[in-house]
Amino acid sequence: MSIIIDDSTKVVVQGITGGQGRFHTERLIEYGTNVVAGVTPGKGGEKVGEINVYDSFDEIPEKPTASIIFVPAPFARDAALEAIEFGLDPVVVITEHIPIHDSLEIVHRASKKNIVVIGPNTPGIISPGKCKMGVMPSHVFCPGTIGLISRSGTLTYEIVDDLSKAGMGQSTAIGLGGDPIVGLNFIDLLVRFERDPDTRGIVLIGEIGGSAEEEAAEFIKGHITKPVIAYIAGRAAPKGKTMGHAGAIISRGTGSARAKIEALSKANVRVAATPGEIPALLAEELA
Amino acid sequence: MSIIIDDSTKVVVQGITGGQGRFHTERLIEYGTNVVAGVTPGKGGEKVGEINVYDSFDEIPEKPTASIIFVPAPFARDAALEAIEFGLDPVVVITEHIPIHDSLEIVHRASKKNIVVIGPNTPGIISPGKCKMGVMPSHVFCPGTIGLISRSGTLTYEIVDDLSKAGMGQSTAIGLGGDPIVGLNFIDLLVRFERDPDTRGIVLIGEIGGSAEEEAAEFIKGHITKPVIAYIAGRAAPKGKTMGHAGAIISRGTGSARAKIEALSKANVRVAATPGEIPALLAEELA
Amino acid sequence: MKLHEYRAKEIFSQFGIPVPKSIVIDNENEGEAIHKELEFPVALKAQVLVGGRGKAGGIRFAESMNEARRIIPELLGMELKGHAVRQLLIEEKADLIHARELYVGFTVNRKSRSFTCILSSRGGVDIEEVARENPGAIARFDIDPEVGFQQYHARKLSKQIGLAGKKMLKVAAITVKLYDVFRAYDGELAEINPLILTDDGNVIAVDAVLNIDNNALFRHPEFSSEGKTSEEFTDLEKEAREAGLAYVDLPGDIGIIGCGAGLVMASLDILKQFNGEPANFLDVGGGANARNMAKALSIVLKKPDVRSIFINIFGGITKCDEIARGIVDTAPGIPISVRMMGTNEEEGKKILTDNGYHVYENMEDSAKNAVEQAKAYREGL
Amino acid sequence: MKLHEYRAKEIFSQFGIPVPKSIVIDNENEGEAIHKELEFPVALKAQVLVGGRGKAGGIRFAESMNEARRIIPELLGMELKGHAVRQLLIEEKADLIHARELYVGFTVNRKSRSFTCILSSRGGVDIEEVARENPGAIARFDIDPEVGFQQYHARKLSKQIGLAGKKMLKVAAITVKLYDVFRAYDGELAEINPLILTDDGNVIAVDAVLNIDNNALFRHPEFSSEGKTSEEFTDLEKEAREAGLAYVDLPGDIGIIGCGAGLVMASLDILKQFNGEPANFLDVGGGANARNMAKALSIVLKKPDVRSIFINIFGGITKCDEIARGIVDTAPGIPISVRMMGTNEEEGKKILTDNGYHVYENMEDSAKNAVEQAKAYREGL
Repeated sequence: MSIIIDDSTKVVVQGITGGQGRFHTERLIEYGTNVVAGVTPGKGGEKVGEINVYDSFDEIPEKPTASIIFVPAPFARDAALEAIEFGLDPVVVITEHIPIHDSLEIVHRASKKNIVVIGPNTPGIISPGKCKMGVMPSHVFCPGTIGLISRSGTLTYEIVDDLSKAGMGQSTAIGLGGDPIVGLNFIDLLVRFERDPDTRGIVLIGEIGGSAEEEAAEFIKGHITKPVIAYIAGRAAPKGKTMGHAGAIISRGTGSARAKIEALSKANVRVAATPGEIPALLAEELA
Repeated sequence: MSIIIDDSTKVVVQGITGGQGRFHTERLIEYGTNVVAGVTPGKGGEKVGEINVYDSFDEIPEKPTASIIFVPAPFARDAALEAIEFGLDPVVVITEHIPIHDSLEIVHRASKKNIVVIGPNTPGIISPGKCKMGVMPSHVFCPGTIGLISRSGTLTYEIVDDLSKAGMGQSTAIGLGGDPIVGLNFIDLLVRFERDPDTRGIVLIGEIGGSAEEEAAEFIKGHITKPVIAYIAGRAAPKGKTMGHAGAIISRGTGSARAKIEALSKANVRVAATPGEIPALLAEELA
Repeated sequence: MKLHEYRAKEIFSQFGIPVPKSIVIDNENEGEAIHKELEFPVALKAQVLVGGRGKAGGIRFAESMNEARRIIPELLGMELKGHAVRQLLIEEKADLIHARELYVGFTVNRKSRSFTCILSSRGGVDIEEVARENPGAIARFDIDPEVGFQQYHARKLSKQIGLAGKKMLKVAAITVKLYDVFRAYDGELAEINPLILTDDGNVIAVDAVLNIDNNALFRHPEFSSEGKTSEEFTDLEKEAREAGLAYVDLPGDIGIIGCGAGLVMASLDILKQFNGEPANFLDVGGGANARNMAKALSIVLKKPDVRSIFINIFGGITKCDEIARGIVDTAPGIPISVRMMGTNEEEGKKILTDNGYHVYENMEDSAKNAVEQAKAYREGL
Repeated sequence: MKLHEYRAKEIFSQFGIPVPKSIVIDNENEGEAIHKELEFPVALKAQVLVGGRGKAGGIRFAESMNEARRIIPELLGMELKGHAVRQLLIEEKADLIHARELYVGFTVNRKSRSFTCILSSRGGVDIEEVARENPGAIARFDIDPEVGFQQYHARKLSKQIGLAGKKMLKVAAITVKLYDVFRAYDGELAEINPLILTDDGNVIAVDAVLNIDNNALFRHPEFSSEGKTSEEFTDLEKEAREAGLAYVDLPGDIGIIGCGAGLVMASLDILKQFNGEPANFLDVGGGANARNMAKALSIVLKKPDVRSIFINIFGGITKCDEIARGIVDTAPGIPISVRMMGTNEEEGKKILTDNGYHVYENMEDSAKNAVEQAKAYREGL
């Protein structure tokens, strides 16, 4: 099993005719993701590879169940709201640089309709061997029993590569997104991994900014029985500076790596000092 | 019995410190309405007669269940939204001249929370002998078994006076409000009167503008078993002119009295030619 | 209140809706600016707030300055359906040969209790006519206030009326901008008819309608002074509005005054039943005092051909004695037929009978009497 | 981006928030306008985008023109926390004796995923300090986007911080106006601290903060040119932003370049573990090519005290050979420690080793090497 997406997921690519959309659609299909259509308003009737492009969802003959969005930031809000109104679930928003007032609206509408939004500014989600809705390099992932939740992209690939090489495949790996406001938090996914019978252990990759890791720590205490290993990036980051991700900023007294590591440690979560330590720590816990 | 309000209704008066609010609060209390408090932001701590004035609902010691609003038009939207968020039901909006974009917001929020809004621009609602939430002259009403739904004020008093004199008291009488957008339509109330065991007959007082009467006619066919007598004001009204009520206008080919009378007649509703005919027609139907 | 086309276009343009290049003039001399500002051919459009302006001769075209010079004085000062033309909007004429004419509008939908967007592939004609004769050419959408009106809604409508590709996107974008105008200005109606869509995908709003909710003028102080005196009303209607009375001019000879819109409408209806012709609708409102009543009478009496007046009062908040005093103070000088009931009925009746007026308790009788009095008066002339 | 106080106040004022009467000057001569425009006493405020401006001497007061003449040249050109003062806002000084100082602010709440309104009865000091030391003085409210932020919400908050009557209404009204600014300008933060509330119920925004979401600048073209070059950034940060690179200046001597924010943060952390001091954070982003890499190197190399560079690439979309080419093309001239894995790893390694660079597969080793090289370089000097 896996969470959120699996081999029954039918994907529509929004913004399929752009450079990113084209490139990654090819990668998704290569991986075996069931891409049923693309949508780019005004380009209905075109094709991207074998995939038909439509102006809007209701014209697609084979109804999609989920959407991945590559639409440029100024138009991403509209694209996401359309997907949400159409009932697609999950909606994976790859787009970076979406205004925060727009993200709030997207996240709010989705929560009203009980729809999962991943991102914005996420590498996406992958259930290895079943379905990929994201931009991650597929070859580092392999099927297995580790659930991975991360606020980062490349750092996740790095860690997944180590895990895979250590023989620890993944049930599902999810990038929450690097923005301050994203659709899912750690807790939403901890719950799902806890319930998923095929997930045996969980890796949580946090970073500075916000308090999602502290909230996760608090939640883990009472609700998560499976082993969790964490890593927090940004111990060396200064205050008040945005570290690449819009959400990675220590501001107004919250968001330091130290506070997150302390909170997790208090919840008996082992926190790796370097990404490279994670496989060994996880192996110990799973042993 | 009665509909919407009865002797268990606890009323708060919003805008109690204004001229209209003061005057009608006194009338309500005279009538026996259980007015538990008044609200005027910024005037908390004052008194109007025996009634304490508060800045907002949560300060009121005896929780009200319903609100009547006399707040001036520019502030009425805020007052109504506050009442709706607080869960008061019904919210009776006496205020005239509320912008239509505001009314739409009020009506929409109320429907999301399943709250009854009566008005705007309504004389209100009265369940004779039990509770009055309105500005109607009380003395013309008397308890009985006729349900009355009207888009008009004074014309209603006229008709009620005739009914009362003819020995036909009222279970509940409601003014929908003279604006184009109001909280209730005829159908909402026909359903309630149909269900109310103590209502034997229904009087429907329509006027030009919109198509609420036509929709009511369509509904009556399949759903209403109790006798309905209708009167439609505005046969002599020209097109495109607002006849006193903002909603009383024949525009874009809809809203003529003739169309309404035809629709009602087709639904086997007897339509009185003059207000004075109503009691006799109703008596025939009830006989 | 209805805005003049040129003002609506100013607003549309501020919101990013393309409109033709134009000037506004209110005298012949200003017309010379066409030279500098515009390219021929130009359209010369009378700025009056009446429908069917084109058919009535209020829109003309000029190929040259000479032609414009001839047309301008013909239009300025002409009467269109009773309204004097005081201003002209002169604008570059859109090329209609390589273009389609569409309709885009937003209105308040009483039935669905929402704002409704209407698009039509048949612009340049009355939308109600299209709705009757070619309903398939129309796409409608009721806006959910929680979701708002988004580009994807507009695109769907744009596609429904047969557009595709960039044209579909362009019309959708303009439609959303019109919605922004509609919301920002408390619109009762915002309309572009026609919206010109050229073969190369450009759009231009050739006409512009924006009706602002009078009740919302407190939010739009720039218009508040005009709200009551807009030229869409007759002089008497304006005077009544300024006095806070609901008044509508009608073509008959029997004046009508009552309290409460429904009751006054019913009074008109009954009068008609007795073959009387109402000269007006006048609602003095609830709680009117002697002064309001006197003002109401004075307005009704301003029409020289009013032969009698039917006054119908059901006193709730309104006090009958106040109404009676207002009548007596005015001493109308033509026959008055009063029906009066309710609060302070006895005092009111006394004041009137003491001054020689008869008072009815039944509105049918009073209406009948007003009709007879008017007839008698007419015949006596 | 952070707006200067005077620009934030211009916007606040347009939305109906009262601000002190003021002038803005950027040279001494313009100061003479105080005479004509303002009444003494005045406040003279350095327009720099740093916190704690008052404590750092950036705000002065003058009782007379002579005093102002003395202060202006002292302020203009001074350095405040590394930022040169180029403009002064001179405004009439509010009377604080007969007034209270409040705090009103709106911010994006990551935890509740909503906008949050904060009011405090303790204005004029840092709100985080109040939150720590006197949480009872603060009222907070998370806004439900469906309901919006209404007057009644603001009244409740206003009451919670101890206001009543007209003062409660006045502060509520200003709070709603600040929300309108916050929404209209895609605010990350909108703040009035202090909001002066006088005994007779008037309010004045004595300070004004408005931070606009950089990602929303396409909706606010009037600021878009400044978004990348705002003085809140160092010169190198500005240069990197213009090149589309995420760069942060740090005080150390080892340059860091990586792809992906998380990986670069981890690289900094590992470097620190080995007692290295990062000179910067630089994320070249996913899919960087040789040119992006060369640009990144050139920025890092601009700092004269950089002793070595740690490059950490995990190639997903990014191709290792492109990165390698960027390094070789630049030929940095100081020690480079490269760790490289993933897409086109072999080609990349070959290019680097052919040019005499060593390539690590493990980031710990590479970081350690960078620290050692920097140390050796320092000691060699």
